[in-house]
Parts: sequence; structure tokens; C-alpha cells
Amino acid sequence: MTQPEPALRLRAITKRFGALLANDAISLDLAKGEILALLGENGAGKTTLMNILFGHYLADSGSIEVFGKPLTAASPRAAIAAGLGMVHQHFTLAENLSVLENVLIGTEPLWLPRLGRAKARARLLALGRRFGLEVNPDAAVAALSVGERQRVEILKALYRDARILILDEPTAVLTPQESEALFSTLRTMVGDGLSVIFISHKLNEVAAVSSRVAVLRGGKLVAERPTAGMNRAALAELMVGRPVADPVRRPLPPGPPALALRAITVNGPGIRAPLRDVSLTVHRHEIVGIAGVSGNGQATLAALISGLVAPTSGQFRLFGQEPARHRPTQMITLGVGRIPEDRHAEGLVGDLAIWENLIAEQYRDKAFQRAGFVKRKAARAHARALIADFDVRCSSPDATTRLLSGGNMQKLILGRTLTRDPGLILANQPNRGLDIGAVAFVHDRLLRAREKGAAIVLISEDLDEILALSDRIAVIHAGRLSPPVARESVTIGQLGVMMAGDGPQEAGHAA
Amino acid sequence: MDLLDLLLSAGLWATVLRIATPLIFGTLGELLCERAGVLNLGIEGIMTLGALVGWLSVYQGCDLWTGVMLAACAGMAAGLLQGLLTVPLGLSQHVTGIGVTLLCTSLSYYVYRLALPQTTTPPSIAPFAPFGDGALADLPVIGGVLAQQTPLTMVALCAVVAIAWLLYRTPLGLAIRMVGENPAAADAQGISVTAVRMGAVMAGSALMAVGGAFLTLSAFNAFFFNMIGGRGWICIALVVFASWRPGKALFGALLFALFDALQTRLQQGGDSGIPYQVYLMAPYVLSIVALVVMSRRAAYPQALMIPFRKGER
Amino acid sequence: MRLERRESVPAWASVAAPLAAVAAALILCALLVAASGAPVLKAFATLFTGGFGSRFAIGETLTRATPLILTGLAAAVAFRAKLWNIGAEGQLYLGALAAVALGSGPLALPAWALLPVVMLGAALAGGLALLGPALLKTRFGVDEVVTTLLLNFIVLLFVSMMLEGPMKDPMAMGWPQSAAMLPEAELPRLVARSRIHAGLLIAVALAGLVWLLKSRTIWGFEMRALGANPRAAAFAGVPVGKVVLRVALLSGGLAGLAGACEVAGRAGYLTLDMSPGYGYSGIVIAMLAQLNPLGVIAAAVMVAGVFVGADAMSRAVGVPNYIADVLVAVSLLCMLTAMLFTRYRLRRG
Amino acid sequence: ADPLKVAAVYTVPIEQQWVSRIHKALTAAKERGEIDYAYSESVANADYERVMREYAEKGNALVIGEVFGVEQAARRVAKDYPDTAFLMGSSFKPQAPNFSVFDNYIHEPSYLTGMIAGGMTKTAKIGLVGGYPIPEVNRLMNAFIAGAREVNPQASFTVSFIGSWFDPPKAKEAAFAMIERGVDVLYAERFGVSDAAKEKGVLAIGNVIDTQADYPQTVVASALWSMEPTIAKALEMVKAKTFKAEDYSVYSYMKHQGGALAPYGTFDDKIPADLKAKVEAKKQAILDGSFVVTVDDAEPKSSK
Ligand SMILES: Nc1ncnc2c1ncn2[C@@H]1O[C@H](COP(=O)(O)OP(=O)(O)OP(=O)(O)O)[C@@H](O)[C@H]1O
Ligand SMILES: Nc1ncnc2c1ncn2[C@@H]1O[C@H](COP(=O)(O)OP(=O)(O)OP(=O)(O)O)[C@@H](O)[C@H]1O
Ligand SMILES: [Mg+2]
Ligand SMILES: [Mg+2]
Repeated sequence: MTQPEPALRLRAITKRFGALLANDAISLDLAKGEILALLGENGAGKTTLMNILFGHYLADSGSIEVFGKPLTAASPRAAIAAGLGMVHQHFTLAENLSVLENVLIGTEPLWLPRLGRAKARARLLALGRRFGLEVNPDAAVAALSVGERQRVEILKALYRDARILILDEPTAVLTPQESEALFSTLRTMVGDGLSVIFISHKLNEVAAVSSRVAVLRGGKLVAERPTAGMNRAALAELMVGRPVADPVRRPLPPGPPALALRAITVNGPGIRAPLRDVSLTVHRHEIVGIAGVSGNGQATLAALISGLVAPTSGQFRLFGQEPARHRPTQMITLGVGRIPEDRHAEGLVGDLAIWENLIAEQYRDKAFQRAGFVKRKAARAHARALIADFDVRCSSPDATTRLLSGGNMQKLILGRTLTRDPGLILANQPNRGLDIGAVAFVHDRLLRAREKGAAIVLISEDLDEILALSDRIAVIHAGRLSPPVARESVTIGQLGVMMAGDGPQEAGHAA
Repeated sequence: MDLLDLLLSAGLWATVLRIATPLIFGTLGELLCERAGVLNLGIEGIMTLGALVGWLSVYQGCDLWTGVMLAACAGMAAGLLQGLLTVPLGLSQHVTGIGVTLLCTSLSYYVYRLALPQTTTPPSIAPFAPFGDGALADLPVIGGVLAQQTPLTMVALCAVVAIAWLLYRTPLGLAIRMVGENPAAADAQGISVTAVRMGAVMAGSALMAVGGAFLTLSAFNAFFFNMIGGRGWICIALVVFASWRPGKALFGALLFALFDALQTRLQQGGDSGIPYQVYLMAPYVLSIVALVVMSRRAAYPQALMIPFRKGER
Repeated sequence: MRLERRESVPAWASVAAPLAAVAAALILCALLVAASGAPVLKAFATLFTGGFGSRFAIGETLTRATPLILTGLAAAVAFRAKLWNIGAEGQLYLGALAAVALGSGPLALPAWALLPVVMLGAALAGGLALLGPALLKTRFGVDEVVTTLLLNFIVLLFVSMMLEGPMKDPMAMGWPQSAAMLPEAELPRLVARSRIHAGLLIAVALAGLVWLLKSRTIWGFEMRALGANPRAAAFAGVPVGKVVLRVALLSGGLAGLAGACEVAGRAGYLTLDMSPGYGYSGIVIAMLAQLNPLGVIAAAVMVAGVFVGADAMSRAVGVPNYIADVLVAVSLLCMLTAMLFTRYRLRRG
Repeated sequence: ADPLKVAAVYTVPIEQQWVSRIHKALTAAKERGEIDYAYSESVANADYERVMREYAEKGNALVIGEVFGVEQAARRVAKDYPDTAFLMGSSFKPQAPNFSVFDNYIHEPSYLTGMIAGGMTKTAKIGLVGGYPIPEVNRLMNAFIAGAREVNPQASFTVSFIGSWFDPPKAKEAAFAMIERGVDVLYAERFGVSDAAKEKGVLAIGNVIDTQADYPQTVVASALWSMEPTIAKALEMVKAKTFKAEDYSVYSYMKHQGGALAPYGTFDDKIPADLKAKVEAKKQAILDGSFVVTVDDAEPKSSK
């Protein structure tokens, strides 16, 4: 039987970063009209491989053929011309420019005297209609929701007539509805003869949407097989190399209330998504999951509990008292543990040493300072203990934090937070972008904290996660919080409808 | 003369345009650099270099327009240096800018002294003449103002339109704005961030140098040490004041020039008991006040001062 | 070709880089010297003896390095916290103005108390000068690069107004200069027939103190965290506004002290042309030192030595003395480039 | 004998009018083979002492310069090198044994140019554009104003300082502004003023140097400063080893040919004869001592 010509053929791609072998002689084919899922733990080398394919990195050795023709190495321009399109793990959009401008960039020879906006706008609208990716071409990207930005990224590739689309963790920040919309778009595209490479840590999605999976481990291609017949657990085992156990949540009777919000409103300048009349009580030994489409006030709720903003009106009681001041320091001393949404931007100071980040919330404590001087020995010892306890992979407490992988960064933050036995924990998207091993670790630690008596507010867009961990679940929409309901009494479908607010068609537009 | 008469006099507005011309060139040049993500603190030195090269080439026998072109080329060369240091090498833009200013300034003085070792009065050239009476002077209202201007002022005004067109209406302008906002995004679409930034810095520096040359070829006829006298630094402030928009940059330059022109006239209006320094301070103080008023609306190029190194996170 | 970050700085590179930079700078300047027809080799010989080769040369280099250390520290402190203070020149002049205002007679203080009061007053004046832009930054989000830059002009005009007005020395025959510092308010000279004064000791001591503050105290921790990632710092509970103001006072204060040391140690009174751009040079020095307070000392001595040596060279071989600034600028740019290559390597692709 | 080693330390470039006079006199002496001349220009305040010391160390017999602003330091250097002669532009007294002073005392010819300005103005409005109001500038402006008042008591004066020594475009704008106010004679203390006058067809009065060749239809008269008498005297004293601390100011006076009214040149027949006669009479009175031009260092102000 003669093999049909593959859309893409990678041969023995090898790439080193210093001592690290990020891609080790990887050979991989992509057939026309297939969706290939690329799996692997954090740092396995998936993004690196795709960056080589798209010309961002130059491979140390190996070759690439696209539709039978060799691809010029290290040139995004050549990759685009060959029909490749890439949606990057971190979006590559300019917030201050319009959607149209973001799409148009690089599509015209630079020396033309005109941009040709009118024609481009018409083409963009047509593409949007055809693939169900409608966005306003003249909106500034800053005003778009994450889902809409995702659409712009895909439109960018389609606008360039991409025949092969690479999506690096496209659903990490999407709601279930947005993900579903994305998948139906992908199916339309495959129907049109396009090919897709799809990277994700969400194994349910992988099982649902891909036709084949390829698995990387430590830079090597370790498995390649059809998806048909594989479920989440099988994929997980393929990826990690051993079975991954789901954390178990023991039923516990709720303890005394730790956090009580009564009719809280937060608004004012600088608040993007206000909170309106929010009431919520969270007890010790209890996890309350907050589900919702991003942009509906989660960030403000998190900022409120973190001490970054004060309520405009309403009553905020922590362990039975109203805090004197709404400041991060106040919350920390009162025993609130905070896991921020964005570990790079808010969680850690990348350029400081690991031990410095580990005392960042308590450097004023007697344990770590004397007369204004940092007790460096004590701080380092503290860091060493935490690193061991939380299994952070790093060379030493003095290593620069920036060089850690996302999973290890998250472990640092968990360690910093949980070591103080907080009575209330705010966990805002604690698993974004982590592989399933890391996710299991985080879940396990959160559940242990719950058993020790912590009250946990878990904000997440991942309904699987919410359902797996929460005792009660509330849905946030347009700044209002639904009354929490027991986990057992809702289904994913019901939650999805609640998240969309009054009408399901609104999902994805609420920014 | 009361303020209203003053504001209605053609002389005042002619002065405003003349004072504003080097500022317009400098501000547009800086704006171009900053839109591409490079803060070019070399401006003061590059203007000095332009002033020298323009003047010296005319003094050596070139015609005036050749002098302007050579000044622009010298500016481009300085821009090439500033660009190489900040774009592919990604060095701190503050310190390279100050270094380039020091280098261009001292090099200009050195070259001037080598070329003219024994002068006791500064040698001069025949500069651009004002348009004078002619078609322009017959225009209603602005005729009297324009007649007193020289061709380079017209070039400056045209440059405002040209830069605005470039930035907002052409693919190149979009590329410039994109590398200033999100270089990774431009890079991902096959645009060479290095080339676009280098080009913007060089073109911007050429404009700055022409602004300097205006001082020696139009506003005056000789080269002086210290002649730029902080005009370059003013342009840096004007770019922020203008929120990185060419039209507003023109407005800002005219406003600053208006303060300056009024300041001269008020100072001459008799002894008011106010020290003359207060008048000289006014444009700077008002610039800061203006910045405070408009600060909330200023939208920085997001990648300003952030070097882009391909493949580094 | 692209730059790739090295995992660690190889030892040979940290030695070779400055040498390569100096060599490159010298070659470039040799072309300029040769262009004037002067003997290049003799020029280089006098360059070194003029900067470091005699008691006089070393004295002059250290004298010039004194204010540079202080303005270098001012920039290093501010830049570390990402407060882009380009206004050290103005802060220096305000510090000097405060120093002469306090040190020229109005205070009835015992001799031992006068000098500390003068120095503190100068530091406070410099600090307050930066506090304004810092407040505008934290309250209104106004870009401090621009405000501090513009303030330089305003301060200079203000000093000019003072020196031609209320603070004009009546004994100065109408010249716009301040009254002279009282002898008790002057910094003692350290070496006979040389200009080295106690300001050098102050500057070196402060470099040590700033290093200690930066790397060992919780204030330093707050400053570094804020500079590296303001959002994360705020999230962790660093009082961002307070820290910015503290940094402003410290940075401006150091620049103000530079001015005070110049009037109290070298000039004796204040004139409008006292500083040949020490405030701007401070930025250069801070970056050469990679914002390390102890490195600032070395960078300041180097920059001062290059200038003093090149200036002497210009006289010895008869080239225009503007060559001194050219050489400083060229060596600065070469040095920065060389330092980059200790941290990065060139790689294909 | 070997030529005398002379060095000069200037705080500004040698094109600056004031310093150009010293530089010219010394260059002339050098060309005559009288001296060996080295100089440093644009020396910053902070560097001035070092450069002086370097020249003294190198065995220069005479060091010349201007020490406005670095008075203390310069005098300290002079004390450290008692065998070197120092001749410095300064507003202060000489310092024994080796520190002499001079200054541009050309208030006398300035008075005369003021008279011409007063006689030539048709609008009775005269403008003065200066750099900074320092004594060296003030005294000349005041003498000029006094001279103009003598001839034309109704004349009104507009005074403007541009706050810079080197900004001809700015000086030009200040002059333009004055011309708009009806001024028709300008006192050109700075470069740039005569250019404005030339462009607008009004008259200008020169200062320190004669620029009539460049502005034949504009510059009516100039008060000239000449450093040759001062330099000649100093060289003579140094050669004779009799140099001591003295005030050389008088060598800038008209009676020593240090100050002079420039020839009328192109304006010879445009200046009314009676005005010329008045000026001539005043000149004689100054020379024979029967008229003394007041030295007034106060900042001149615009007339109300
Ligand atoms: N620019 C770089 N410089 C140096 N090393 C790098 C660079 N990018 C990636 N690496 C190395 O290559 C390895 C693979 O990284 P890569 O980003 O490809 O992982 P990944 O599989 O995409 O992980 P994730 O699932 O977290 O996205 C990393 O562990 C890292 O050590
Ligand atoms: N510039 C770099 N130099 C060296 N190593 C790097 C660099 N950038 C990233 N890495 C390495 O890449 C690895 C993975 O980085 P990456 O940021 O992809 O992590 P991640 O798990 O994907 O985190 P996240 O999903 O939160 O971004 C880390 O081990 C880190 O050490
Ligand atoms: Mg990845
Ligand atoms: Mg990742």
C-alpha cells in the first residue's frame, strides 16, 4: 500500500539548550486532514519542537518537509509561505492595536504605500463567518476576552492561508463553551483538508478531538498511536510512564466560618470587572469552587480576598472579625494564604533568588529579620526545608527563580502559602498550564490543607477541577455570585449554562 | 501691548513656527524611534552632529540642500550606532543614549576644531532665506506668517503628515508600531524586528539631525558649541506629551514654542519685578503640568525600552 | 546570528572583556588623534601617565571620581527599583544650593555640628527634588524619565535665580555666585597640594552602606523586589508607594550629597557651571557597574581616569581637548558591549 | 633667547567674543616668535584648577585665563606656584606676589556707541540683547544706555537676557521681538542679534569685535576691545622678571588703546556730521580725562 504524501514530515530533529537536550532526534509525520495531539509533561520539549517547526528556533540537526518540499530553517516567513500557521502558547497580539491590524501584520510587502484595510476587513469577516470565528475587526485587542483573542490568533493563521495549524495549549485559558466552539472550528477546518497539531494538558479534550497522539518525554518521542479507544487514564499513563491516581476527597463536616462576605460591592476606577452584591460564607474544612467565564469578576474577588482592593460597600469578615485595613500584609498576618492566578506576573519575582521569593510574604517576621537586616541563614534554611517538602526541582535555594519551569514555580508558591497553615486559602487558577503530574500534586496539597482545617476558595474555569475538589460550588457571572450549591446536586451541563448567565449565546462575549 | 494684541500679531506666530521647527523634526524623529520601541536619548548629540555636518558641508562649498542631506546621513550613521547597541545587542537604552549624546557632541566639537583650528569669529555661510513676498505671502491670514519662514519649516510640516501617513496607513508603519508594542508578534509573522527597529532608529535619527541642521542652515548661519542647548531633551518630553502621535507632536511643539515666544515678549514688556529665569522656566513647568493632566490617557508603546532577543523568554 | 545567554560568566571573559574594550576604544581614538596629525604612540603614553601615572594624576582622578561615585550610586539605587531618575544633575545642584545656604553662615552651630547639618540638608534637598517626580509617578502615572529630565532645567534656572537674587554673594563683585562656605563647613583636604578631599571618604563609605542596604536589609529586599516585578511585590505585601518614595529620597539624597561635597570639598562656593554633567555621567557609571554599589567605585575611578588622562594627553600632543570626552564616550560604549559578551555568546541561528 | 612659554586656559571656545580677543593677541605674539603658546578651551569649572596646575607644572612662565567662578581655586594654584606669573580675567583684586587681573573695561567706547545709537534711532526705541546679566555685560550696557540718553533723552530701552552664551537662534528671536515693538537700533551683545537686524533692515551696534564687514548695511559702530596692550605689558614684565600682582584693567581703557570705537566704515557718510562731531568731542574728553564714564555693574532694566 502506498502511503499518501504527508502534510508535514519531521526527520531527526535535535535541539540543545546548553547542556539540556530539549529535542532528541524526533521524527514525526502529520497526515493531511488529521488532528495530531502532542502530549508530554511540562518541559518535555513540545513547544521547542513547534518553535523549530515554525522557524523561531534553529534545530541543531534534522530536516523538515512541508507538502513534500524542504522547509527553510529558522525563518517564520518561510514557514508561513509554506502554509504553516501557529497559535502560540502565550498569545502574540499587540493589545494597543486593533484586531484588523493584528491580523494584517506581515501580510503585505512592507514597501507598499497603502495598507488596504477595506479589502482586508471584508476578507477577515468572510473567514470569520465561514469558520464560526466572529470578532469585530476594529476592536482594540485590549478590549477582547481571552476566547476572542484566541479566535484572532486562529484567524491570523487562516488569513495567511495556513494549511497546517499548530495550536500550543489553546484551551489552557478557555471555558468549556469556548473550547467546544474551538473544537467545532477545528473540525470544520479538518473537513476542509487542513491538518492540525494540537498541544494540551487536558486529556479529556485530547481524547475527544484528536485522531492520533504523539507523546514526548524528556525530549524523546516515546509513543505514537491512534486516539481511538484511549481514555484519559490511558493517555495519562502513556505520558507519565506510570499510572496517575486521582486525588481522593474525603467527606468532612464543615467547621466554623472562616470567610463571610455580606452584600459586598467593589467598583471604582481601576476595577475592570466590578463585584455586585456578593455574599458568600466559606467554612473551615471546606472547599468552595467558584466557576465562571474569565472576566466576570473573578479577578476582583481574588484581589479582594488577597487584600489588594477594599470593598466599596458591604461587610467583609475574616475569622469572625473585620480586618482593620485591606492590605496584602494584613491578610497575610490574619492567616490568608493566596495562590495568584498568574505565577509569572503576580506570584513570584523572577529575578530574585528562590529563597528570597519564599520569604517574600513574611520578610518582616521576627524569624527572618533582625533590626531591619535579613536573617539570611534562617531564610535559606527555611527555603531548603520547603524545597524538600514540596519537591521543587532546582539546583539550590540561591538559584534564580525565573529559570524554574511553571510546575516548579507553582510548587514554590504552594510551599510559601501552605507552610504557614493558613486558615483561609485563595486558590486562583492553581493549575493553569500544568501537566497532570503537577496538577495531581497541587490537588493533593490543597486537599491536605482542607483536612488540616483550612477553608479554601477555589477559582477555576476548569469544571473538571471544580467538580473534583469542591464541597460546594458557586457560579460568578457579570459580577454577581450565585448561591453556592452542594457539588453532588449539579452537573457539568448545568454549571455551563449558569456560567453563561441568562442566555447561552452570551458565553465567550462577557469580557 | 496687551496679551491679546500679542497673540494676534503675525510676528509672534512667525516666531512660533521658527522656534518650533527644530522641535518638530526632533520630536518626529524621537517618536519614530519610540514607536519602534527604542528610547533614543542620543537625540541631543545627534542634533548637534546634524548642526555641524550640515553647516560644515555648506561651508566647504556644498549647496544648502546637499548640506541638509549630508546632515541627515550623519544622523543616520549615529542612528546606526545607537541602533546596533540597543537593537541587536539590546544594551540599556538610557546609557547608550547618553553615551551616543556624549560621543556625537564631543566628536562634533573635535571635528569642528580640526576643520577650523584658528578662528576668532565664527565663520558663517549664506543660510536659507525666508520666502518673503510671493505667492505664499498673499495667502489670507497665514500669508504674513509663512512669508517669514524658510523651506525647512515647510519640510517639517510636511514631515508631520508624512510620518502620520507612514504610521497609520502603510504596512511599514504597522510593522513599526507592532515591533514597539509586541516584537514577538511581529517576529512570529516573519517580520524582522531587528531590521524594522534599526530602520526606525536610523530614520528617526536622520530627522533629528535635520532638526539640528535647521539651526545652522536656517535659523542661523554659523555653528556654535552648545548650540542645541537642551532642545533635544525637550523633544523627549514632547513625545510623551504627544502620546506618541505625530499630530499631537506638532501641536506640542507649537505650544512649547508659543510659551517660548511669549516669554521673550513678556520679558521685554518692561521691568515687572519678576526675575527673567521665571519666564525661562515657564515652558518646562507648563510641560510637566500638561503631562500630569494627560497622563491618564497616555498609552505607552508596550515594548518601549525592552530589548527583543529572538528565542529568549 | 543571535545572542544566547551564557549559563555562567567564564572567568577569562570577565578579565578579557574590559581589556578588549579598552583596546577597541584606543584604536578608534587613535584614528582621531592621527587625523589631527599628532603622534599616536606618544598620545597613548601620556594618556596613561596623565590619568594614573603620578601623584598629581591620581589625585585629580580621585577628585573627579568623588562626585561620580555619589551620582553613580544615586542612579544605581533608583534604577535597581526601576525608578528612572535622569534628574541627578538637578538634584546635585539643589544639594549644592542647600549646602551653601546652610554652610555659609546663617546657622549658629558649633563647628562639629555644622558639617553634618550641611550634609544632611543637602541630602534632603536632593531627595525632595526627586520626591516630586516619584509622587507624580505613583499618584498620576506620569513618566519620571520626562519629569526628572525637565526638572534639571527648572532647577538650573532656579539656582540661577537664587544666585542672581537672594543668595548672591555681596562680596562677589556682582557675579552670580553664592557666598563662600565657612571654613568649619568645608570638607578637609586629605593630601597636601592636591584636591583630594574628605568627600572621597564619604562617597566610598556610602557605597559600602548602600551595598549593605541593598543586599542585606529588608528595605533593600523591598527595593529589589519592586524593581524586578512591581506587581508581584505588591501582591506579596511590599508597600509599593512607600518604597518608591524611600528610593526617591535615597537616590536624590545621594545626588544632593554629590553637590554638597563639590561645594564643601572642591569649589568652596556655588556657581552655575559647577558640574560638568556629573549627574548624567552617574547614569553611565551605574550601568557600567551593573548597578552594583561597590562596582560604582571602580567604574567612577575608571571614567574619571580616562577623562583626566585624555585631557592631559590632548595638551601634551596638541590635539583639541574635546578628544577627552570622545574617548570617554567611546570607551563607555565599548565597555558596555564587552560586558554584554561576558553574559552572552554569539550563536548561529 | 628662547620664546617665552605662555599658556591660556579658557572656559569657553575660542570663538566666544571675549576670549577671542585674548586668543588673537596671544596668537599674534606667537606668530611674531615672541612666545610659545598653548591653550585649552571649553575647560569646565571643575577642571579649571587641574589644567592651571598642569600648565604651571610644565614650566610655563605666564598662565592666562578667566577665573570668573573659579576665583578661590585659581588663587590657590597661584600660591602653590610662586614662580609662575598668572594673568587672569577677574572682577577681584590682584593677589601678591604673582596673580594679576584684567577685565574688559570697554565701557568708554560703549558710551560712544550709545551716543551713536541715540542719534541714529528714528523711533527713539533701542533694544539690548544679552546673555546673562553679569557685571562684564551690565557695565557695558549701562554705559551704552547712558551714552544714548545723553544724545536722546527721550529714548526708551528694552533689555532682554536669553539665559545662554551660545544660542544665536534664540538671540535672534529676542531681537525680532524687539523689532516688532518698534526698536530700530539694537545693541548686539550676543551673536545672532545683528543677523536679525540685517534681516529686518534695522541698525545694530557691535560689541567687543568689529563685525561690520559681515553686516555692511547693519552694523553702524562697534565698541572694540583689544587685549594687545594688556598682553604686551604682561610679557614685558615677565621677560624683565618684574612681574608682580597688578590690576591690568586700565590697559583695556581707551587711553591705552585697549578699548576703541571702530571706524565708521560703510556708515561714514550715513551718520550725521553733528552726531559725529559730538562723539568725537566726547572721545577727546574721555582721553584727556575730563569725562569719566561711570562703571555701573547693576543689572540694566527695560524702560517702563
Ligand atoms: N529559550 C530557551 N532557552 C533555554 N532552554 C530552553 C528554552 N526554551 C526551552 N528550553 C528548555 O527546553 C525544555 C523544553 O521546553 P518546552 O518549552 O519545549 O517544554 P514544553 O513541553 O512546551 O512544556 P510545557 O508543557 O510546560 O509547555 C525545557 O525544559 C527547557 O529546559
Ligand atoms: N530563557 C531561558 N533560559 C533558560 N531556560 C529557560 C528559559 N526560558 C525557559 N526556560 C526553561 O524552560 C522550562 C519550561 O519553561 P516554560 O516557561 O515553558 O515552563 P512552563 O511549565 O511552560 O510554564 P508556564 O506554563 O507557566 O509558562 C523551564 O525549565 C525553564 O528552566
Ligand atoms: Mg510549552
Ligand atoms: Mg507551559
